Amino acid sequence: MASGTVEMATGAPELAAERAVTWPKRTKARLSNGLEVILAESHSIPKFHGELFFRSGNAAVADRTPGLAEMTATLVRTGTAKRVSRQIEEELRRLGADLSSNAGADTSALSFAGLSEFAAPLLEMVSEFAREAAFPDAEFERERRQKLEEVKLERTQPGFLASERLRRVLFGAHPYGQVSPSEAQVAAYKREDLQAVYRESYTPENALLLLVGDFDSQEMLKTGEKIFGAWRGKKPTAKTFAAPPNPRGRRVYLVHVPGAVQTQLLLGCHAITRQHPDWVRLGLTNSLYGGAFNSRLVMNIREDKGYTYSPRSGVSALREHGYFSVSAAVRNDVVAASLTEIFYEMDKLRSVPVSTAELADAQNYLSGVFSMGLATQDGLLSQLSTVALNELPDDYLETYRQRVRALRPEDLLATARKYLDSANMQIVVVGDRAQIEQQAMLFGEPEFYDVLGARV
Amino acid sequence: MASGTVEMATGAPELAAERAVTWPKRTKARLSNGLEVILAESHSIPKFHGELFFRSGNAAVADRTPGLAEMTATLVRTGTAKRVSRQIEEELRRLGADLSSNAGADTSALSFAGLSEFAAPLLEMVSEFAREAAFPDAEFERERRQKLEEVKLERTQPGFLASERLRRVLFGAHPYGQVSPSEAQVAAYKREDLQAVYRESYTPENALLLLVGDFDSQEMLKTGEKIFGAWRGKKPTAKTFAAPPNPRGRRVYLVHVPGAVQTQLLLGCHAITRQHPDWVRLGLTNSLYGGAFNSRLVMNIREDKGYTYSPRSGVSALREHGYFSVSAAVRNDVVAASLTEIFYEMDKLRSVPVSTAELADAQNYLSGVFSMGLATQDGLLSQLSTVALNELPDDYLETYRQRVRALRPEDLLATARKYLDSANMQIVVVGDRAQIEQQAMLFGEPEFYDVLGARV
Amino acid sequence: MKRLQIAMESTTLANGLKVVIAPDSTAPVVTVGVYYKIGFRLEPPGRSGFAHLFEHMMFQGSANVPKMQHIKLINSSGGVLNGSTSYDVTNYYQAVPSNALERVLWLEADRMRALKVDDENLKNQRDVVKEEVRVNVMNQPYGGFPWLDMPPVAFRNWANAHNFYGDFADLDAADLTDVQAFFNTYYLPNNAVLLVLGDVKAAEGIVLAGKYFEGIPAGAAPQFADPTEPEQTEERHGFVEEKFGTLPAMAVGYLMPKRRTADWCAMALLDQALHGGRAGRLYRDLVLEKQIAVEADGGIDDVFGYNGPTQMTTRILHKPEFTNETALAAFDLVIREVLENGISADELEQLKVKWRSDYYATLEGGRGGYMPKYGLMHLLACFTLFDNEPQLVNTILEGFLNVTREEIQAVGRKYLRKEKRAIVLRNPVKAGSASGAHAKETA
Amino acid sequence: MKRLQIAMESTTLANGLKVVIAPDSTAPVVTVGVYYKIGFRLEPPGRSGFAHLFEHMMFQGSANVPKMQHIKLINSSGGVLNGSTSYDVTNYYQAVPSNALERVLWLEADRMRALKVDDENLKNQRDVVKEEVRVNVMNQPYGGFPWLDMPPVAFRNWANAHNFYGDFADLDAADLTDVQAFFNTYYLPNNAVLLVLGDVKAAEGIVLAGKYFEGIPAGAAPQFADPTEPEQTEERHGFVEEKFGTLPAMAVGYLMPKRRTADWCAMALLDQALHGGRAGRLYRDLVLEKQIAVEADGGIDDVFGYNGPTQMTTRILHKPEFTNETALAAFDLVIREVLENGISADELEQLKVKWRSDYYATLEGGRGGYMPKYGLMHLLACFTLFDNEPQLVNTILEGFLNVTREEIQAVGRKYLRKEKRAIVLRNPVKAGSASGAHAKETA
Repeated sequence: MASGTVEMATGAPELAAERAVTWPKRTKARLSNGLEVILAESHSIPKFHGELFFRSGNAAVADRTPGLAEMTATLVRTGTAKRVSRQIEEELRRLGADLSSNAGADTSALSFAGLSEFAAPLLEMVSEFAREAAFPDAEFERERRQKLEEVKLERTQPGFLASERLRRVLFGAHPYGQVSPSEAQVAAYKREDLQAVYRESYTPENALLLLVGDFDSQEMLKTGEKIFGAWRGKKPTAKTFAAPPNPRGRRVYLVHVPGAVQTQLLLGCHAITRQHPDWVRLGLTNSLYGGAFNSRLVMNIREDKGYTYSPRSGVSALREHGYFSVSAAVRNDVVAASLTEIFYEMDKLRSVPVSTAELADAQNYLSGVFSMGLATQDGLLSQLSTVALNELPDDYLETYRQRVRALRPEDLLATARKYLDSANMQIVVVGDRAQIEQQAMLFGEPEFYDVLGARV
Repeated sequence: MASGTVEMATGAPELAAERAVTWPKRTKARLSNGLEVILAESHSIPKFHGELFFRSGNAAVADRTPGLAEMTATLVRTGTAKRVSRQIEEELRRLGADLSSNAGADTSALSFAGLSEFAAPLLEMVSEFAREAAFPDAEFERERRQKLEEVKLERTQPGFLASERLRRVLFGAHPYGQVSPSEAQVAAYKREDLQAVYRESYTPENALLLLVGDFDSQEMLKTGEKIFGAWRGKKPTAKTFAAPPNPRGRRVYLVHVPGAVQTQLLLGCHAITRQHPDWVRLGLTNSLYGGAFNSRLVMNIREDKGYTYSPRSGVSALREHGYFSVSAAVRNDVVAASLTEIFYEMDKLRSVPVSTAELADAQNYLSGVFSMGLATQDGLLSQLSTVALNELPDDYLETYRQRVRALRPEDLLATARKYLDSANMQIVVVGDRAQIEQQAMLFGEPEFYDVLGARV
Repeated sequence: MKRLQIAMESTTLANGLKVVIAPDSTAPVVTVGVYYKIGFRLEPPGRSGFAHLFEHMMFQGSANVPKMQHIKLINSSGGVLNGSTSYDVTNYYQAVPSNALERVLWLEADRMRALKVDDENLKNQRDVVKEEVRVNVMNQPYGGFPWLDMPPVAFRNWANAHNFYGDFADLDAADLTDVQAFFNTYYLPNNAVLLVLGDVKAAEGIVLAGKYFEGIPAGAAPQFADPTEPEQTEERHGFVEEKFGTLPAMAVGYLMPKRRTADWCAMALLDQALHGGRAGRLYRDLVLEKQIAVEADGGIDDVFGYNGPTQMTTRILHKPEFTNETALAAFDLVIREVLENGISADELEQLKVKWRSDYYATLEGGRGGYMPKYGLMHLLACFTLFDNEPQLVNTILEGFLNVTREEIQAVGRKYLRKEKRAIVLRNPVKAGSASGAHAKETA
Repeated sequence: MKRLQIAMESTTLANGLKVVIAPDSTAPVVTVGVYYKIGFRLEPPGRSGFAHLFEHMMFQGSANVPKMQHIKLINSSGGVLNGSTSYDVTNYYQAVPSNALERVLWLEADRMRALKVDDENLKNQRDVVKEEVRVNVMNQPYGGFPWLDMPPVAFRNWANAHNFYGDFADLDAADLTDVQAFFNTYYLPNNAVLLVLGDVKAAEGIVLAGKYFEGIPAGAAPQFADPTEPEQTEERHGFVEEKFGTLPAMAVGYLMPKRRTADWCAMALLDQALHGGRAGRLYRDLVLEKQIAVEADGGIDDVFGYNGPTQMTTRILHKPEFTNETALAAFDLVIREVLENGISADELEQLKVKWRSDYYATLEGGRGGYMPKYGLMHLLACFTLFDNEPQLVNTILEGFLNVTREEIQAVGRKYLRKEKRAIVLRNPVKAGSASGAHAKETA
């Protein structure tokens, strides 16, 4: 039995008065072609960061095949009507730019950063990728083969295997249920399918351009209109999907990795989207539970017991659904011990109101790290994109700290009871079956899978 | 987070060498009429203690009505062919004797103690109760009315309401499922039914006489033969019962006591009988969990958190079945908190092998208190009756300590996993519904009952 | 008639600590107790329940024994332990395999020398005590009846009349200063007795007592408040609401003679005549014969161990179809019968045999068999603290066995008088009436 | 061309602690770092992994800050923190709202003054570090490749060649004596630099640094072991088994010139020509054009922050249908092309623009945006500890922007030679072959 006392530091200086946090003004505009643009100035370095989002990702085209939007995004920067791949890459370097293109479940995006002095030519290139991608045959073929190797490789990573399984368990046949295509699915990709996705999704009405950096917003808005203004295209029709399963009761899903010298734990249950009114309180609850270094779970299974290096909990919000999850890579012989503590900390948050002191600490933490988004261009870009993509209120950034600080212990108790759904957590365990099966079975009826994702 | 360190006492003397524990020789005999007799000498005081057991209790006659054996036992000392009630009570006092008669689920018993100098006349009286009880009409009627008041009164005791509910949940329609008759059942008791029970059960072939105290065993055996030898009677036919339910998953049974200022928790699951080979290891596991003052549960929810005065766990062994249970009377606002800790300590014992130091402490405890049975006549009687009634090996007392000490951490881990069945614990909660319902529901689907035992 | 003779040796250390060793090698078990001459009768005014709360604190840590370690060291030696608070003494005791004797002595000496507790321990045990009160009193039918309900009705001196478990407000008000002051005042070697019983040699016990305890400094002899009651001149009445139970309940308490006065032995036997189980007159009359009552029991609480105003108390739960008045009238008839006719020679003989038999049982066990020699320990402790004469344990029986019928009738007439008694009714709450049960006197 | 100029002030306290303040009030956030000039290159022989394990211990308690409290005090101030160990320095850093500045300085000073850790902490963090190694190396495909696999093949001096994460046996052997000795030797104010960046006034930062740190006594200047390597005269080879991954992997490392030598800037740009993303020659050739490899990356690790023998290392995962020899031949062709033909003026111009752009990004952020000014902190720290010239952060860019095509070709010819390189192959375990992966050199 641990005694209930915690030693406190003696003599630590109190905090000084807080400096006000002032988020920069945002300039929001809609170009003549329907393209939504949001700009914010940040002059810390002579650079700028931007993203061109399309509000369609892999989910929107999952009825064709998984990962299609991602493959489309991969190809977009490999050739345009004006340039071949090598020219593109050299030109980007010439502008001091970084650019990547990818797609998640709900969006596709071109992300870029470069020197302010070359803002216009970089935006020209972004526009070229968005409007004139050529999908060269050879590039498609190479990227398809490359992808084949990647989907093989990811099956050797415990973290991938765990999240693949959890997503399947939580979302079943819903597009969110498959995080990555199979080899066979990749092998069957067709260039024409990518082009179709490109035509449908990469349109100004479906897009959002975010720019943050060392520029004058009004000038930049003019540049944007000049570069993107003539682009045309409709919003694609929205898809709807059947509701995902909501598994009841704890179950264990053991993914057998022969010879694993550690076990990856990943537990999860359904939660909420970013738009849900409970989002902030769930965020605070999560940061108390396992979302911060100083959180209970980390202090327990890392600092107190040394079971793991990297325990963590989080709330993952997709556009239509969200889920709460807990992860830790633990020593093989403490799988059961770790799960016990993971559930205990959950149950305790559901049972005992947090003290006002602990609550204040967590509120400080959450509002402090939130405001750190101010300090860098890409931090700010990330905050702005969260607000814009999730259609959060305009004053979201400005009011966030206040909303965090308004929460009371009873709010957190109610939130933990609602979302840290201890009795219905789905438990994914990735490791060497012989070493961990007995332990894992203590927490629920087990199902077994191989690294290919097949039930065995 | 409590830090993991426990402060230790500094300077406490080590234990000296153990003195050998020598259990007294037992004299076992079977009288000519089949009565089994076990004698042990103990000369600490000029008294003796005895029990006359019958291997039939309420369960054996539960098909007639609940509590019938208990009512029979109550009547047995109220009148015989030779004496009326007042004579009996005065005669017992004249012999310096205490005597009680009662019946549990599996046995009926006359328990007695008195001065050695009056051993023979006390045994004569015991024999008279066993052979010549008269069941006087007026006595029957008074005891029936008395019992009616008792069964009403017990429904005002949280502890009774909790155990009544748990037994029903664990044993259903099996005779073990009803711990006490209803008012209507008591009202319907008939004198003839008691007499029938008496005729069937109170026979020498069904009986066991245990005597411990300040006497000479050979002399006492002769006295016994003289007093009991002429008694005749067959063993009753054994009954069999359908297997009880084995409820899966946690469920909550809330017994609503309006105005209760505290909540009685009682959790349980099926376990084993005394004859089961796992008995000793389960006993040790239990003493680590919540069966000793120094146990984890007591240190946690009493000494560390102050939720309760009297937390306790135990293994209850009936003849055909056994169950493990955990109880605590807790503050209304820490019902959920207490259940969280109760399950946590259970899960931890199921997940993490105990340290050898903690194991050694628990082994010392269990073998130490076991041997304390040597120090008093009634302690010794209780040990002997456990061995005899459960038909344990003759060397059970002598080998017990050694079997306790042979256990290893892995034995306890396996035992906890097998019997501290966290995921299938049935949770009885007795208290004021409005104050505790939300908390209780966190631990399972609830059913609600009133103090009469009716589902509401 | 076989008579039990307890071997013992006793001494007083230089610091005033009395020591009693009672060797008996029947089993390899030793019982160790420390009694302090302070009980809840004399806890500080405004601190009802403090003596008992303090008893809990004695397990919360001392100079070399952090919280939880006393319990751990005893349990892990194969032993059991507890403590209890009564009117005039507080005790701490453990029964262990005899190879742990020195460890136990060290533990008891460590906490006699110095407590080491903090606010968190105090808050924690305050919470534990509140749950103890709830489980034993507030959430139980007839909880605390009559031992908590009777004193405020029967007595006028706060020492005797207050709530011994403690009002929650008083418990909350107790702070570490109170704890330390109480310890400094009463927890002194010169206000205590150490008892070692069982598997120990007498000489060895004395030596070990010296080894572990003689370094503890004596303190100023405690000044005890005067618990004397003003003369009672009228029957006193109190009413308490019963929140859970459905039967009307009644308690009748008569003031007892002082302990070890001439009347004391006779009252003890008279108590047995009245309350001695199913053969006792009250049970026989009220339960078995008239069938008014469902329960009728009680008597003198801790007849050897009280040291201030005390009652012989009868507790009756009767059937709802009878009024309190009817039940009381039946009770009064039983008392009147004794006062008018005394008891027969035969009844007295029975009582004496039973008294002797019970006395032996007390010496051997007590506390349900898990704590061997608890009864002997208690008697030796009280005879030492109150009488400075532990040998009384071997001689005191005589006084009871010599009581005559006449003496019994005489003490009955002297003590069982209405103006020397108090009556508390605890009737079930009627539907619709307000709850909130507190003993109050009305006359 | 807009140029970024970092404002800063620096000083050295009487105890030898260097202090650099870089004010910038863009956001109300301040980043505080302490760098100690000791990395895993110079950890004690027989204690592989100790520098990193020690880094963990610095969070386990100091004189006034019990275990867990450093983390708690930073998080509850609204800040984040971490520490890291590299070849030649170990750093501790936190970014907090600027109202927590004094608290952070107090915390850093407290642990610079005195550690207060115990065996339990050490055991605990040893367990945590083992899980760190498992999650990052032992249970990951290509875990630790090539940064842990290359040194034992490439180097001969234990300082450069050992397992920096630590053999588990060495971790287990480390005890509190080692911890204290390491602390006493290297964790001295005169072997460290304190950096405060962001929302602080320069003068205020200097004053606060003095307030919290000047009382910490200096120690004897640490004696650093000599990490010099004997002259490498032949290509070196190593083989490691890959337990999980399915692709053959290869790493090629070339010995680098010393930092801040004439060749250094040119090598850095040549590194970018080879490894600079999708435009880099190796990726373009091996992945995009020949399509032999699935991954081809690498380069000079921490080009501003190394202080001993270091390589430029290429990491290649190639398709199983190609042999290691084929992959290596393709690699060699890319190298030969540069050595033979140099790079074009246009390519050099691209490289310089990109270098400048990257440098600005480094100054602003680093560590994924959750730790503002990490990059600036790191540069200032290295320029202070190795060069005693923090202002280099504003001038060092010039050297890179002045590199010529000729210099690039020349350093290529000088350093990218087979006898100055080491190659490690990490091929998937064949079915039936024994497991147990350790880097061993065969030639």
